[in-house]
Amino acid sequence: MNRRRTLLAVVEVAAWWAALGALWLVFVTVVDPLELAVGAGVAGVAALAARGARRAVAGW
Amino acid sequence: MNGWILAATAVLGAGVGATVWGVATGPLRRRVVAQNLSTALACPALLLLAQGYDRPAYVDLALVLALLGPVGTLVFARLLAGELAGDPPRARALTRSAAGLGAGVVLALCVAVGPSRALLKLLVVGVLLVGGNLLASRALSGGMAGARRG
Amino acid sequence: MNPRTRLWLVATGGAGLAALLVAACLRLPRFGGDRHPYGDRAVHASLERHTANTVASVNFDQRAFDTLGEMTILFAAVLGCVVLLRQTRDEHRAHPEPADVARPVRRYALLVLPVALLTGLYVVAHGQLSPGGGFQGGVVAATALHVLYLGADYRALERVRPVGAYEVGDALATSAYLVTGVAGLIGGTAFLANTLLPYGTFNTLSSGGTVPLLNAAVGMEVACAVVVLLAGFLDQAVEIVDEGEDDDRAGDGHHHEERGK
Amino acid sequence: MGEAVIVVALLLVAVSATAAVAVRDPVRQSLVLAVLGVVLAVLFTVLQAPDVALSQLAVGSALTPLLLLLTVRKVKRRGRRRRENEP
Repeated sequence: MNRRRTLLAVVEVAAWWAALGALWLVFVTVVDPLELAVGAGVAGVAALAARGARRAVAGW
Repeated sequence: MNGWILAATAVLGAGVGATVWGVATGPLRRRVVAQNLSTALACPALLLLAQGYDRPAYVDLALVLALLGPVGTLVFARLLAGELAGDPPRARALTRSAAGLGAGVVLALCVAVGPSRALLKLLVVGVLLVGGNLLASRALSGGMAGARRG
Repeated sequence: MNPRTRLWLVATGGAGLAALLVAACLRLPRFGGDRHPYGDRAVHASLERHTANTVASVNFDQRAFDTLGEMTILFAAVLGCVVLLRQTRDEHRAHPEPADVARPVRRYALLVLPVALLTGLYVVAHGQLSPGGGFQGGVVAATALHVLYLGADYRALERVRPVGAYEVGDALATSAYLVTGVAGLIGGTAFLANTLLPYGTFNTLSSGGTVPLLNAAVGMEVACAVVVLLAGFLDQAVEIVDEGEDDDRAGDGHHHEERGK
Repeated sequence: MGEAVIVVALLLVAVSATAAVAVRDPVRQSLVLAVLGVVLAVLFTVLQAPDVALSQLAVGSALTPLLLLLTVRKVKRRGRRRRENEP
């Protein structure tokens, strides 16, 4: 059971990460490797925050 | 004579000017709606100015306003839920027209900008703006009923 | 010193100030003129160090010491608020009640939180390229977190926002700014001098030498400071209740913790 | 055409700043301050100062109203107790 829940968690964070990464690419004007790296990191942080927020509202 | 700046002047003078008058006078429920409309109209004005001055960097300002404007209205809806419960604000037509104006401005700018990443950015700002303001007016008119003391 | 003489004192003082102001304004260059001695030098120094946004160059490179002062002012202000807004002995905490907010508003809050956080960090990261920077981005990121309180209730926000971590983050970011400054000193030039790192290619994320680092430090500091500040205000307004205070929540059997802050 | 938009922005700031001073009730004043913040941001943008405009937008649109209204709520609750204790 626990494995399934972590799988769901990973899928959720990955989905948020992809969407927010795409949003970062839209925001950015010039795209170079460093920009992509920073964007990936920031999208990761925001994805984790999104999941944390959903779970906080849903009440664990 | 730059048409975009002229349009921005019109939106600012007529639209935002009316919201300033609306927020300074009248009952609380009309002031809260006027505050919501002020961000709903200032954001397209900023977009028009960004196009008029030919500075794509100014779109970031409109982006932050499109994000935080409705959040500011949510603050008022949440913390004034008590006072507003008596006569909830009903401004469906005004909010719809402001949202329509915002959408129209964004579409016009998209046509002017042409297919590129900047177009996507404008669309993102447009979606955030229209969605945010419609939702904020929904929150004002009763979305926060259960949040009187929390 | 009856009110009349006080009024006269204010009037004469004000008239003198007004006269000086008018005299100064008359000798200002015409509005929109093209003679800007300071502006030209600032832009020249900014472009020389490959910083596209001159305001960021002035903030974090040419006058980085002033920004150190501004940052510590914010740090001290939030410190003062935390001390003043603490829970005193005769107050107790009533647990915040769950507030049921309309479903679309809650979904909107859960959507806006990550997007606003991403926008805030985007504004911080591109501080030296486009309008924005540490201060602005930090405030947007901090406000993004509090959308949870607006979209749901204070319990949800408290679960996501451990205040202790943000207080540590605030202190860490301030010291990171100082360490970057001292690194300039150790590097043989001057405190907060922008001679440590290569200036990189113009208009890219790594341009501007230490400007992006100082930008990020200020961004983190402002974000953490605003979260701690709002935590103090929210605690006082939503949770902390005086002994005799008429609190309709206190009556309905809420479990109160008798612990000092 | 650049001057017309500057004049309109200046007028808007003047009117909303005066309104902010004229309104006495803190709740209504926080509403007017929120609109004043937006109009100030527009003025800074028109005068080609986008960084200052972004600062004004970030702080004035959601943070300042939140701080003001939380304070009003705390003061109002404390006021309610004082009225009960000394009728």
